[in-house]
Amino acid sequence: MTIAAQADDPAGTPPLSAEPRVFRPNKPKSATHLRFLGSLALISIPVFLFATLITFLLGYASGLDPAAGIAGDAATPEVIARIRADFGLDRPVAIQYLDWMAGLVRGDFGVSWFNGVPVLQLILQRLPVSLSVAGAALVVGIVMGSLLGIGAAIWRGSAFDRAVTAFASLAAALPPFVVAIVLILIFSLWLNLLPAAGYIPFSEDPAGWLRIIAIPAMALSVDIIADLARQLRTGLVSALSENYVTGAVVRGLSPRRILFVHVLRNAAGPALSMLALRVPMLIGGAVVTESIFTMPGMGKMAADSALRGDVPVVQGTLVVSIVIVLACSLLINILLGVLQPATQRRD
Amino acid sequence: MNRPANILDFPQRAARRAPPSAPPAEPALLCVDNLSIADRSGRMLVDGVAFEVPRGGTIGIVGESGSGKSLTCRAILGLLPPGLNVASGTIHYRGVDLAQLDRRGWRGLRGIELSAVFQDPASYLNPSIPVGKQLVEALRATQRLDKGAARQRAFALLRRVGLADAEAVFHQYAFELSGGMAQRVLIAIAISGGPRLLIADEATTALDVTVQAEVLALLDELRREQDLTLIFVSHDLAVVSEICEHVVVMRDGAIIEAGKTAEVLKKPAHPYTRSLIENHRRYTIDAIPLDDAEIAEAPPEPRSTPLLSISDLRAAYGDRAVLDGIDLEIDRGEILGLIGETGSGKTTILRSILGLVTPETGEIRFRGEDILALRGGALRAFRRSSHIQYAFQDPLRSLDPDLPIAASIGEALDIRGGITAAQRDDRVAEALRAVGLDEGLADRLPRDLSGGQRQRAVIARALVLDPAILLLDEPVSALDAVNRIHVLELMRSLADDRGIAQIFISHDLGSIAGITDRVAVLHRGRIVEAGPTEALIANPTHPYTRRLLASVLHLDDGTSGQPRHAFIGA
Amino acid sequence: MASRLIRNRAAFPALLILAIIAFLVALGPVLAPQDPLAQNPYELLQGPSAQHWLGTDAFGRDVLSRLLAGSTVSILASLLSVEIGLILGVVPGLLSVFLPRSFEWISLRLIDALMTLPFLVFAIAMTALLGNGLIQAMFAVGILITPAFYRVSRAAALSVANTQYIEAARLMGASTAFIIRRHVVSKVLPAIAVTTASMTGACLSIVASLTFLGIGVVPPEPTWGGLLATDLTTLYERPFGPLAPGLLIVATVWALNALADVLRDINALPEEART
Amino acid sequence: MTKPRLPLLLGLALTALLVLAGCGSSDDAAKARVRWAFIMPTSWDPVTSRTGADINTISLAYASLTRLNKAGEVEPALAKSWEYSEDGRQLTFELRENLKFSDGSPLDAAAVKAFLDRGKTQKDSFLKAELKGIDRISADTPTRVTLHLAEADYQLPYVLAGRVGAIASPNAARDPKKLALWPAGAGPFRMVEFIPESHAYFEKNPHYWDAADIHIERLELTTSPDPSTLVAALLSGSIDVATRIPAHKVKEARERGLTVVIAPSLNAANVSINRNKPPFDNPKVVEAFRYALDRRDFVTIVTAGLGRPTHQPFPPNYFAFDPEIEKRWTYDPKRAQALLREAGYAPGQLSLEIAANPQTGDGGAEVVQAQLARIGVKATIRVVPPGSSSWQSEVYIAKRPQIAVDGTIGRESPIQNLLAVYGPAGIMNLSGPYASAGFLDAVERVRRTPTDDPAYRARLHEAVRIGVAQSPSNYLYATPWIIAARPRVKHLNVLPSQIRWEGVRIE
Repeated sequence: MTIAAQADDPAGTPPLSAEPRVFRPNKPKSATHLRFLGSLALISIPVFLFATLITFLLGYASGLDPAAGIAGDAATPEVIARIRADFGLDRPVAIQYLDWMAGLVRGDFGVSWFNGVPVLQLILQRLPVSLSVAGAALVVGIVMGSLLGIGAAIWRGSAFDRAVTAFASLAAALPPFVVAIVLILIFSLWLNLLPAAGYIPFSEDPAGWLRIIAIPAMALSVDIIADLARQLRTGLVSALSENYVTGAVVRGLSPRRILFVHVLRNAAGPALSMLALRVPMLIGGAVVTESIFTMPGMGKMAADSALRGDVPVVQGTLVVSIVIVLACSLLINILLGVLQPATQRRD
Repeated sequence: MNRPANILDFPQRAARRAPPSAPPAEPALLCVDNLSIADRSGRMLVDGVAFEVPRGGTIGIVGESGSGKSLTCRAILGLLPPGLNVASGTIHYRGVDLAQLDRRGWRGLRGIELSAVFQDPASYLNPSIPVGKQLVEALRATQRLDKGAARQRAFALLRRVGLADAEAVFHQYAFELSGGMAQRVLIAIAISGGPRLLIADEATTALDVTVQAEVLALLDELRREQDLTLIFVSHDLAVVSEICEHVVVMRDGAIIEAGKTAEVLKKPAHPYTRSLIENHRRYTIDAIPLDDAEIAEAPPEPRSTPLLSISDLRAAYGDRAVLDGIDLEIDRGEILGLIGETGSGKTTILRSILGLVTPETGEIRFRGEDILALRGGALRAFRRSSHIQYAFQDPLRSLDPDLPIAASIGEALDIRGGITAAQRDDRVAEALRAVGLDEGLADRLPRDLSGGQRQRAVIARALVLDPAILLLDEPVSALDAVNRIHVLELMRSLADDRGIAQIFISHDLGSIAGITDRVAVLHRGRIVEAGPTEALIANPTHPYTRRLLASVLHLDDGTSGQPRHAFIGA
Repeated sequence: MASRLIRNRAAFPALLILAIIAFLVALGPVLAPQDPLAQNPYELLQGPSAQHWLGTDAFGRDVLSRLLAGSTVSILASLLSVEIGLILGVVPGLLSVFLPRSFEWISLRLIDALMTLPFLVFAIAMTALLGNGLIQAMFAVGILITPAFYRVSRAAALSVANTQYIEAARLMGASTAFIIRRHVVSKVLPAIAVTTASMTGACLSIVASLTFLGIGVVPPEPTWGGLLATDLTTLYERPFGPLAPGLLIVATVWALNALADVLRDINALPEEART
Repeated sequence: MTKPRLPLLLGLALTALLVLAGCGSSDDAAKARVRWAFIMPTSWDPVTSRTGADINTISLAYASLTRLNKAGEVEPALAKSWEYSEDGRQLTFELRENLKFSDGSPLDAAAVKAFLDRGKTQKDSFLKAELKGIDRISADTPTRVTLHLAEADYQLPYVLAGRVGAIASPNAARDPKKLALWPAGAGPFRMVEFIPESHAYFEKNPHYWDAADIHIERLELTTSPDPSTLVAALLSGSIDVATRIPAHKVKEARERGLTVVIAPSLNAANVSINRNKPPFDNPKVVEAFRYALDRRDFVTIVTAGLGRPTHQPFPPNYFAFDPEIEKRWTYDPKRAQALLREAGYAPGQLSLEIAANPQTGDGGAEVVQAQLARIGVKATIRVVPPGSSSWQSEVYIAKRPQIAVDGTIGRESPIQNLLAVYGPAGIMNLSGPYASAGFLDAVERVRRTPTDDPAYRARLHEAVRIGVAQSPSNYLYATPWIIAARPRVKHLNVLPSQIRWEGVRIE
């Protein structure tokens, strides 16, 4: 499934025949980087606040509370009211929100309504599983995606190019669970090469860990490979038609150097920003693979807790994934800044 | 039909072997013989072109856009865009036929033997890598130099092309350089490999007049100093005449005339060449009969309350002052020329009048009423009454590409509303007629019109509500010779017949000199000189005006290729 | 626009598939040979036969009838989400360019926030916490694809907002509403058509995933995603079971994406070649 | 090696790693390890465990006072022996010597007393109903404990073989919340790792009284994989034993070389009906539902022919099963429709919402829905979300649904089971607290009859007959234990009441 944004915000063309840029004294390099990072960090704070507000309101709107579960068979209205008061659910929404946010900052995500375990502990138990699968999927996705993308751009119009484009559009059409199950049939049932369920922590048995996350990582990476290949191909094709490529050819630079030093860096821009959009889907998509492979991941816990109406756990997992997504997009923006310093300076 | 030639031309098919070496090297460094270039459908874009370039010589290729002059150069460099290929003919360079070379054949030629600089220089530098690094990269690609030596060589080259502060420029990115500076960097890169042949394809077209002169001087000097053979391509005869001994005139893919520049200018054989020379001469300075007597007694008209008066206008862009105290006036039926280089602030004056820029101090009065203070509703009402209208420089970008021109022209009427569709169409037809456009063009899309027609449509849009003042921003600089004259005559008739005052800004003194009544010369936000056009051109008082006049190139038929003034460092 | 689409050679396969799907959506339930809900304990998990072209499921129900009956719900559910995304995304996207800076800043940050949410997890959370029905699932997916519509309409509006013909209109005293109506809408529609096509495909795939996880499922209502999910659990008995629903989903999503690509190419063509 | 080759190299390295890892031999053989896919208990504290199925997981960490054998008779466990007083109102247990809990504290008579007292008094205890008959418990000597009963109750030795007798360390019980997350018992295994709703790992407990018969070093309990990948998980070694696999998977499992054990269980599936909610407050509707459901269809569709119809909460192979009840109601849709019309519902007028449990439902709800449609009753299915305690709080505690498809996994004592399904505080009695007086008397009469008394079985059958008649719920079919395991797991120990691990070997 691809929700890649079709068009990024192209910086608006400069206003009516404004005075062209007169030569400005050169600012020290580090100052620009810091200013750029500062502005990025500044933006992610309100984004974090909005995202967590949405998460909180979702929990609040559900109107669920732990009373039924805890009250047991003595579930009389008074008992339920007392339990709601214990959890502070009778306070006005604003105070509940502030209290919840204060908790977030302190790392206290509240307690699961079903088994009383602190939410943060539950999440930390399962975070390594989700991160290892998502991480492996990202690595496989990036490596295979760029290989296919570059190949398709270099041999544009060839059979390889057509094959890559066909694969990309087909992969985008496959729901993730179909991909996962097909991979299981191939690698687990037919070839009997890799296990089809469960999880072995890296610390316990690295080889076993790699074998067990192999299929889920492949299943999750299919979307990334498809999108990255397509994005990189279009980026490279348009970059190859730029004037500075002609300039480089005229200077006698070798084609390989032109491609990897000059063109790839500019073509990688849209591909990288697409990757940033992929991260939330990677963590979200993990729900499917985690439930198919019965891996104790964060995604599956969030989904099951949501179904059980265990609001604090759901909110906790959403907040943690929001933090991960923001960290990733910050990282990718920094990488973009390094690859294309010009964009920073121009803004 | 072979696969589209990919610029990088990665070897995935058997490479074409270079043919056995041609007959012994002839005296000419480059010999193009019966060269034809065809597109996929076989249409000949360049047909049977042949010319020779003697070692150390300079040859200019002149022609309109679409004459095939750039394609010929691209063929010489082996850079034909995908879809075009050399149908027949040979390009011999020191015994090697460049037309048949494969990728491996080109190794050791580009950057070392042949090199080139192009129009729009900044786009030929990688936007994400500092320009200095790209110069070092070019140096190390063509010669065995370690990093340190290459850096020193790079600084030397940058200084040699006139970039005094080489250390600063080294670390800058392409978009941070002005056009002139970027071209100098490209020239430094081009000569870094010590090439024998340098091709300049419209290298100075996008530059300001003064910067253009400096770059031409630089090229000429480097040519003599490094024993370079130069091919200079341009649509501007004056520029070519300035720097090239020989000239070749191309039209519709063929050479219609060739020879020594001086002779061709004196006795053009082909009628097309003759019209080229004629058009160029007509509206440069020579076009105005210099009769001192007549200027002296031009009586100053009596000054009633001026239609529009600007007093002590100051504006800044961030921390940089753009306008530093402007005082101007304009009366009914008068055309005021505003001339100055890019960055001199002339556009900011127009934008202040239109309320698009809020100046720091100063007053702008229209018929005595201060329009600077207008805001929100009042500003919108003033604009709806369309006393002052604006004709944009680039008609293609200022007309909605998806709307027929009738809709754009009638837009002001639709905004004000209150009239029937029939009345609206009449007013649009009348406006079209006023600018000399056939009413049948009304439902055409902008892209289906010629440059001149589009420019007239923009002016028609401004006229539809009978403005008092028309502001024109570089209305003719993008037009070819023929249309340029028509538009200038139209402007003159609007002033004389309908009394529409016009402020006409341009960086091209030629077109201003032709039709304006008074002219003001702007330099770095200050009016250095103003007055009746003829008088000012006849004897400019301010040194900057004098330098501006001098830099307008004359079609000089006397001396051959001598640079008019010594090369001035930036 | 439409004429160009039909004549365009590349769009033909996509349009053919979409025509078939539209036919199924309209007449699917009527065409079903048998009652999709009728169970027959004596014909469990049968392979394709004369009577049951696509065989029977674990309850002995005719799979072909369930597939046809499920067409309407499956596609309309995705269209509902796209509609929600369209309404919530396009208008704010446009306004973010023309309204004062504060609206732009807030709407951008809100959209960024929506984009940081882990996709499926949030859809599940929203569906489950607000009453685990198909409508809730559609609403959740709709909200999650709003950013895609917002970014596209904002990008289209931005590319127009700074042009000279907009400034010319302003100089003639045009109001923002006039400018949007006359110049912006015509430019934004093609871009939105592209996003609508690809988003419908994406929603169909997401709904299938949600149904697989048992979310937003209202048994025994057959949907393509639901059929695919249950067929996958009886893969051994009916190895070709998931082929039919899987093929339908993949073909529809592929066709929609291909349509989106063609629409995008038509848009991106330089003006001259657009005829 | 120039830079551009980097992505190529990275790709190759990754695939090489995968292949290398692929053929790494798993170290199962070295340690006798078994991975068991089942469900997580609602609580690791026997006192707060809320569902019958928990006995299977609770008895990993805890040992009970007594134990049932394959025939369902009581055997000694923690208690070496036990005896009733003459009037049957005192039951004395003789414990084995120096038994220890996993947290080191001794398991002696005082510990047993503390556990049973806690079961009677703790606020959220679920053992109150079973322990109500015991007035007080006395720890006479370190190894002898006596239960003083209000009236004679010969069912107790059976009851104390289940969760009621799974003694938990009083020392650990000081913090019940922590105990609910980390067991402290004297069972065959000790827990070493637990992630809620995911997995629990155990190591063999050397101090278990029957440790000699435990041949498994490490037991890893996980939630069961998605049905679509269950067999694949078994074949690929991710799990060794899968309990309650879907019936229609048996053919596939056998053909793929897995051992499939089909053993008698105490399981019986039913349609629980709530007479406190319309339309079931009308007896005519209740009676109509007696004839509305064709049990044969359930056997073929849901249990793929492995199960057998039953009208009572016991499977046919169990001694408490009374054949007379089967003859009372036969499938008669016309009569059902007539009764409905008498109750005032013309066809299509009555609509219901069926609560279905995704984990154990196996599609039963959809069969009920289809069959009700045949008699003009429109039914929608609401799937209650999965998870170990959402079904309990909504159906067992809140008793919210009108009608629910459920099933009892059985109890150690038939009376305990009857009370669980028909008793006033029975968790599966959707019409709770309703229970007819006649039924309660019959139950007490059985309780007071020694199990070896010839009249015991007749009185038991009579109690079952009354129970079935007075409850609106209808029992439909009994499914045996269906367990799939990898061939290397030998001698699976599957009792009707629960799964145990004594005697199980790994090759």
